[in-house]
Amino acid sequence: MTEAASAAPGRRLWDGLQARALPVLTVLLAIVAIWYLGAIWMNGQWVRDQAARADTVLTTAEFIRQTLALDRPVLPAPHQVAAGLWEGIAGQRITSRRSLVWHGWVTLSATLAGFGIGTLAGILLAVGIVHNRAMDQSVMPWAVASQTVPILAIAPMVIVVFASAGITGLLPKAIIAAWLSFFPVLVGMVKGLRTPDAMQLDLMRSWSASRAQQFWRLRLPSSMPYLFASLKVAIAAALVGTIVGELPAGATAGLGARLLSGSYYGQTVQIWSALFAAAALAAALVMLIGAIETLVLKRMGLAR
Amino acid sequence: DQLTLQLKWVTQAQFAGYYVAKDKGFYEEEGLDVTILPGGPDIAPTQVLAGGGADVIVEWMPAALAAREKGLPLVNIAQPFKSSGMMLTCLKESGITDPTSDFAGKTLGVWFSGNEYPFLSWMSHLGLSTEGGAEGVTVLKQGFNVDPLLQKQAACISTMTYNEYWQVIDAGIAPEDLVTFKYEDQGVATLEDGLYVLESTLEDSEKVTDLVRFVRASMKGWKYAEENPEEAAEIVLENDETGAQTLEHQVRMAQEIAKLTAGTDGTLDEADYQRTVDTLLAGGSDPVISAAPDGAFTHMITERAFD
Amino acid sequence: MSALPIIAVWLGAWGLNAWLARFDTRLTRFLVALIFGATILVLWEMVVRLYQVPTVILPAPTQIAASFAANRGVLWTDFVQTIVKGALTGWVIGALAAIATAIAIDRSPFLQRGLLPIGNFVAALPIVGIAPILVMWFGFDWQSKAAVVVVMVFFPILVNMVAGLAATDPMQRDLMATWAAPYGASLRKMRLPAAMPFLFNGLKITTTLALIGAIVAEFFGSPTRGMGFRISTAVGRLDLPLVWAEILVAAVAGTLFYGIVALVEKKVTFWHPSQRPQRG
Amino acid sequence: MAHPVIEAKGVGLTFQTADGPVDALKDVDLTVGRGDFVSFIGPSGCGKTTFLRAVAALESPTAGTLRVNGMTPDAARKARAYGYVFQAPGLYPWRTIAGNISLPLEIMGFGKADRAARIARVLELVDLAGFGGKFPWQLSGGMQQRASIARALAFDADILLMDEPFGALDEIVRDRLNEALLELWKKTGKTIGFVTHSIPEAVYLSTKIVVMSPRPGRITRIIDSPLPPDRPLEIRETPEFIALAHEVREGLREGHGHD
Amino acid sequence: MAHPVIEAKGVGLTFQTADGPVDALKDVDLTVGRGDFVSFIGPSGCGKTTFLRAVAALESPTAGTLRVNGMTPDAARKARAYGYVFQAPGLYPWRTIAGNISLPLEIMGFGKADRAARIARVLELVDLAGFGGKFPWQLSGGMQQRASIARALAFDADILLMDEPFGALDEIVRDRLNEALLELWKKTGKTIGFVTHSIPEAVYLSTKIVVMSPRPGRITRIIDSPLPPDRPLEIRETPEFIALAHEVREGLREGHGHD
Ligand SMILES: Nc1ncnc2c1ncn2[C@@H]1O[C@H](COP(=O)(O)OP(=O)(O)OP(=O)(O)O)[C@@H](O)[C@H]1O
Ligand SMILES: Nc1ncnc2c1ncn2[C@@H]1O[C@H](COP(=O)(O)OP(=O)(O)OP(=O)(O)O)[C@@H](O)[C@H]1O
Ligand SMILES: Cc1ncc(C[n+]2csc(CCO)c2C)c(N)n1
Ligand SMILES: [Mg+2]
Ligand SMILES: [Mg+2]
Repeated sequence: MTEAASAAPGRRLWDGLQARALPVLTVLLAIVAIWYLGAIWMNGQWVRDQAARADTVLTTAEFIRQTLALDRPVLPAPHQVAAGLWEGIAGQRITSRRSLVWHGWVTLSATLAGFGIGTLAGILLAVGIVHNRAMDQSVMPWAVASQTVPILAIAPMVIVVFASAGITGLLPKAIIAAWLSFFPVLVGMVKGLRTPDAMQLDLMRSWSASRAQQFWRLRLPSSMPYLFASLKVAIAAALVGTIVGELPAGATAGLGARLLSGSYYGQTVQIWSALFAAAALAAALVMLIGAIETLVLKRMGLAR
Repeated sequence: DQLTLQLKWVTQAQFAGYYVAKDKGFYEEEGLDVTILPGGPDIAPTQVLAGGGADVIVEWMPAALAAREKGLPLVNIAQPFKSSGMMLTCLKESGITDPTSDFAGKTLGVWFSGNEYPFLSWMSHLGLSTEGGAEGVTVLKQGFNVDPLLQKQAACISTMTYNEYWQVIDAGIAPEDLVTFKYEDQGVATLEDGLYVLESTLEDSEKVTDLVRFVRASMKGWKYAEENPEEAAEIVLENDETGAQTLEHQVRMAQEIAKLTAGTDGTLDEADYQRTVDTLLAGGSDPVISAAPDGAFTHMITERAFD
Repeated sequence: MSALPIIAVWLGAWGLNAWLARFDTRLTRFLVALIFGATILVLWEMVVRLYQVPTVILPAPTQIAASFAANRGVLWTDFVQTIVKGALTGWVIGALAAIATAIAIDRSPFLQRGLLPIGNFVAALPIVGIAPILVMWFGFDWQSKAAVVVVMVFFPILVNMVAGLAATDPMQRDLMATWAAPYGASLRKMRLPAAMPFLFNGLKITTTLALIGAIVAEFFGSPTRGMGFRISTAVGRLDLPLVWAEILVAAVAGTLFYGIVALVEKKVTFWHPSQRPQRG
Repeated sequence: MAHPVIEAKGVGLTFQTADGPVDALKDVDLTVGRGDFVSFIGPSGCGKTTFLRAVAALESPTAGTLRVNGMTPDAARKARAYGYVFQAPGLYPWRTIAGNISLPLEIMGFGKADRAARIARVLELVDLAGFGGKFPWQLSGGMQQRASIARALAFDADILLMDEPFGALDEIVRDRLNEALLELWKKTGKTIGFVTHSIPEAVYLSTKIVVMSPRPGRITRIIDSPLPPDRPLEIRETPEFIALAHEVREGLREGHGHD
Repeated sequence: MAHPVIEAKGVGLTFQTADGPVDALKDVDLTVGRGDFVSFIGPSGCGKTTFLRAVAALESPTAGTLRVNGMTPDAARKARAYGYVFQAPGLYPWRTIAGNISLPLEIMGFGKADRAARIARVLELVDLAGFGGKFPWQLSGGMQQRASIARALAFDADILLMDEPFGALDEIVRDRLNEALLELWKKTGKTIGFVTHSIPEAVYLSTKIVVMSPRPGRITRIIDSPLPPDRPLEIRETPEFIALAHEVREGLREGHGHD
C-alpha cells in the first residue's frame, strides 16, 4: 500500500493517463466498430441493387469493399469522413471556399457575436429580475415562452425580415444565435444571483451595504459557477443558432451552408465532415470556456 | 446605379446569364452596380421583394401570380426562360408508364414553398386527389436532394431537366432504369424563372430606366451563356461561395439551360402567359388562382430595352 | 411623434405592473405576467398599424387570431402530427433511453469515464446536420422526426441524470454502507429519489428542444402535414398569418408542455429546498 | 447619552406561516445599558435568534417598541452600529480569510492601510495570525468560526451581537475564546448580546442573563450577575458561580415543561 | 465468544491529499469488550471521526490490524453489526421521519408489522411520538438529530457508533437524551462508541474514556471509569465524577499545546 503511494511521479502520471484515456479509447473503438457495421448494413441495399441492375454477383469481400467506398453512401464509413475532414482542413488553402477552416471561421465569428449579445442580454435580464419584483413576475414566464417559439423553423423568415430592415450579413445570424443562447444564461444567472444564502445577505444588511455593494461583492461572485455552467450550454446553443441561420442564407458561406449544399447534392461525406467540424468547433469552444472557468474560479478560490 | 437581384435558388448555372453579365461587365457597361443574392430552400423571393430586400427577383410564374392574388402586386418585366424544365422522374421498377392511369396509389415527391403549384394543377387535370388513398396520390414534401428516389421512399420525384435528373444519373442509376414525364409534354407547363418587380417600382421613371438597362444587359449575358456554356459554368463556379459545386455538373447544367432560354429575347410571349394562366385556373375544386389576373405583366421594359 | 402613444402604453402598463407586483399573491403574479404579455401584443399591433408594416413581413396579432380561427382544423392536424406523434414520442423514448444509460454509467466508472466525454462531443452535433440523415434513414413520416428528437434530448437528460445519481451526499451513502444495502436497494431508495431534481432539470430543458427538433426536421422532408411543413409552405405562399398561427400553437404547446413537466416536478420533488416555500 | 443601548417594550413578533401564525416573541421587555454583556439562554425555538435579529433590524417586530441607542433598529443599522456573528461561520468562499475580514471594512469605506492594520490585529486576537491568505475551506470548522468572529470585531461596532458563536468548538478552544472575549469586552466597553446553550458559558461571561421559554417565545427570568468583571477561569468552581448556574438551570427547567 | 468486540493493533490511517499525506491516525491500540460504553474525546482534527469510520469499514486503515467481533470490519458491516449516528442528522429529505426510520428496516428485510412496531417504539424513546408523518425539513435541528438517533436504534445492531450525536442540542434536552441512552445501554447490553466534545458528557456516560490528540491523530490516555452503571444526573456533583472530569481535562490539555 505505502509502496504504491510512494511510486515515482512519472509512473503516477502514466497511471492517471491510462485511467483517463483507456476508457475513452475503448468506447471510441466500439463506436467505430459499430459505425463500420452500420455502414455495411445501410449501404448494402444500394450495392445489392446496383449489382442486380448490372447483373453481376458479388463475393462477400467485394460487397464489403464496395459498401465502404460509395460516392454517395447512406452512411459514409469512418475513414471516408476522416478523409473528407482532412481534405477540408489540411488539403486546401485556408482562404479557399472548399476549406472547412474558412467556413468554420465564418461560422465562428457569427457564433461569437451572437454569444456575446445573448450573454449580455441574459445577464442584464437576470440582474433586472433579481432586483425588480415586477420584472421577476413578468419576464420569466415569457422568457420560457420565447424559447418554445420554433425560432429555428422561422429562421429563414427572420433573415428576410431583418434584411427588409436593412440588417444583413453577420448580424441576423448572430441574433438568431443570441436568441438561443440568452435563455440558459438567464436561467443560470437568476439562480446564481439568488444563490447567496439568507445568512450571507443578512451579514451584508448588518453592515448596511448598498445594493450595488451587495451586487458586486456578494451576488456576482457567488453566481460565477452558475454563470460558467450556463455559458457552456449557451455557446453550444449559439453555434446551433448560427448554423441554422446560415441555412436560409442559401449558398453563402459557413458550416451551415456547407451542410446544406452537401445535403442538396446528396454529398453525405461532405455533410458528415461539416457535421464533425461543427461538433469539434463546439467542443473546442466549450473547452475554452471550461479553461477560463478553471482559471477564474481558481483565482477566486472556488475551485478546489 | 444600384440594383439588387434575388435569385430563386443557390448559385448555379440556372442563373448563368446574370453571373455572366456581371462578370463580363455587361451591367457595368450600362452603368449599373448589380448585387446578386443567392436564394435557398426556404427563401421566398416574393417575401424578400415585399420586404424591400431586393428590387428584382427571379421567380416562377405560378408563385408570382398566387402572390399577386394574395395582394402583393408583382409584375413580370421579362421572361428569359422560354420553356419549362420541370418533370417527374420515376423508377422504371415502380411500373409507371402512363400518368393518366398509373399514378393512383403511388407516392410522389414534390417541392413545396411555392413550387408546388404546377404539380397541383397537373394533378387536378388528371383528376387525382393529393390526399393519398388508393384513388389519389400520396404526396411527400421532397427535401433538397434526390434521396427519396434512391432510397425508394417515393415512386417518382420532381426533377429539373438541368439539375436533379442528372444527380439521379450521377448517383449511378442508368437512364434506362428511369421514366420521365416533362410538364411541357403533358400540356401543363407553366413559365419558370421570369423577372418580377413590384408595381410601385414601375411608377418611378428613374427605376424604370435602370430596369431597362438591367434587362438588356441580363439578356446579353444569357445569350453569351447560351453560346459559351463552359465559360459560363466557370464563372458560376467562381461565384459559388460554398465551394460545393463541380465544374462537370455546372457545364452540363449550362448546356441544358441553353435549351430553355433558346428562342426568346426575353420578351414575354403572351401565348405562353395565357397557357400558364389557363393551366393554373383549371384547377378543379382547388385552383391555384381563382380569376384571370390583370396587369400581371408588362412589355414596357423589354420594348424599351430592345427597340 | 407617432412613437408617443406606443411609449405611453408601455409606461402605463409598466406602472400598473410595478404596483401590482408589490402584493405578491398568486393572483397578482398571474396578472402581472398576463399584463406583460398583453402589453407586448398591444404594442405589436400598434407598431404594425402605425408604421404600416406589410403583412408579408409581420402580420398584426388580430390578423393572426383571425387566421387561427379560420384554420383550426389544419392547425389541429399539424399539432397531432408534429407534437403528439413526433415530439412527444421522441421525447419519451429519448428520456427512457437516457435514464437507462445513466444507470448503466452510474454502475460502471469505466463507462462513465469513457462515455461522457464522447457524449459531450456528440451532444455538440448540431441537429440541423443530423436531421437530413435521419430523414434519409427513417423515412418521411413522424418516425424520423421522433428519431431527431430522441437524439436531441438524449444527452441533456443523460448528463443531468448522471449528475443526479451522483448527487447523494457522502453521509447518505455512508449510511447505506453501514446498513450493507445491496446496489438495487441503494439505487431505488437513495440514488433515484436524489436524482429526481436533476432529472427534471433535464426534462424541462428538453421540452422546448423536442418541439424545435420535430419542427425543424420537417424541413428536410415530410408528408403534407405537420407544423414545420406548414410553416415552410405557408411562407412560400405568403400566408404569414398562418405561419404565425402555427408559431402560436408551438409556443402555447411548448409552454404547456413545460408547465406540465414543472408541475410534475413539484409533486415529485416536493422535498427539495428549491420547491419548498422560502422562509424569510 | 442618557439612552439605554437596547430598550424593548412589549415587543412581539409573529411569523405568518403556511400552518398559521407562529408567535416567535411575545411581550418582551428588556433594557440593556451601555457596556452590558447580556446572554440569552433557552431551549430551541424560544426566540433567541429572532430577538437578536430584531435588534439588528433583520426582522421587524409586529408589536411593541424597540429602540437602539434611542433610534429605530434600522436607523442604528444604517449608522453601522452592529457587528453580528451568526451561528454558522458564513464566510464568503471566494475570499481569503483576510479578504473576508476586509469586506465589511471596504463596504464602510476604511482606507487601505487602516484595513491591513485592523485585519492583522483581529487575526492575532482570535489566534489566526498567519492564516489570512488561506481560503475558508482550507480551515477546520473551529478556525472558520474564529475567523467570522474576527470579521465582526474588525470594524469596532458599538454593539456586538453573537448567535451561539462557540457552538461548534471544543471545550478547550472555547475556554480560551471565552477568556479572550471577556478581555476584549473589558478593554473596549462594547455592549454585547450573546446567545448560548451552555449554562456555564452564560454565567461565566455575562453581567445579565436572560432566560427564555418557547411557545410563545418570552422572557421568563432576567438574572443580574453579582460576579466581578475580572473572572479567571477558576471562578467557575466558586460557590457564587455554582449558585448562579443553579438559578439559571431552574429557570430553564420551568420553561421546559412539556418538550 | 472470546473475541473482544473491537480490537485495534497499531492502526494507522494516512490520507493522501494535494498538500501531501495527512496522518489522521497513528499507532492506535485499543480493545473494547462486549457491553462497553467507550467515549472518544479530543480536539478538532484528532481523528475521532476517522477511527469510528474505520471501525464501521467506511475507511480502510493503511497500517496495523483492526478486527470487529473477530472479523474484518467489512465482514462485520456485511453482517449488519452497526448502527451509526453521524454528526449531522443525514435524514433523507424525500422520506417522512417514519419513512427514514423504516428505510434500514426495509433494506434488512423486516416485515411490515414489525417495522411499524419498531418505528413507534423508537419514536417514543426519543420523544418524537406524533412526528412520524412530518418531513425532516419541517422539524427543528434538534428534532432531526433525535430522529437520526431513532433510526440507528430501530434495527438493534450489536454495535452503536455515535459521532457527536448531541452536539446540536440544548443542555436540557441533552441531559434527557443522555439518561435515555444510558437506560437503553443498560437494558440491551449493546457496545457503544461515542464521540463528544463535552467532558461531563463523556464522564457521565462511559465505562471507558479515550482521550486523543492531533497531528498525528493518536490516543494519549485511556481512562477506565470507576463509576457504577446506575448513574442519576446528580452523580455529576460527586467528587469521583469531578476528579474523573479533571483527569480528562488534564489529558486534553496535554495534547493541546500549540493549537
Ligand atoms: N422566518 C420564519 N418564519 C416562520 N417561523 C419562524 C421564522 N424564523 C423563526 N421562526 C419560528 O420562530 C420561533 C423562534 O425561532 P428562533 O430561531 O428565534 O429560535 P432560537 O431560540 O434561536 O432557537 P435555536 O436555539 O434552535 O437557534 C421558532 O418556533 C421558529 O420555528
Ligand atoms: N477524506 C479526507 N481526506 C483528507 N484528509 C482528511 C479526510 N478526512 C479527514 N481528514 C483529516 O484527518 C484528520 C482527522 O479528521 P477527523 O475528521 O477524524 O477529526 P475529528 O477528530 O473527527 O475532528 P472534529 O472534532 O472536528 O470532528 C484531520 O486532520 C482531517 O483534516
Ligand atoms: C426544397 C426545395 N426544393 C426545390 C425547390 C425548387 N426549385 C427552385 S429553383 C430550382 C431549380 C433547382 O435546380 C428548384 C428545384 C425549392 N424551392 N425548394
Ligand atoms: Mg437560533
Ligand atoms: Mg468528527
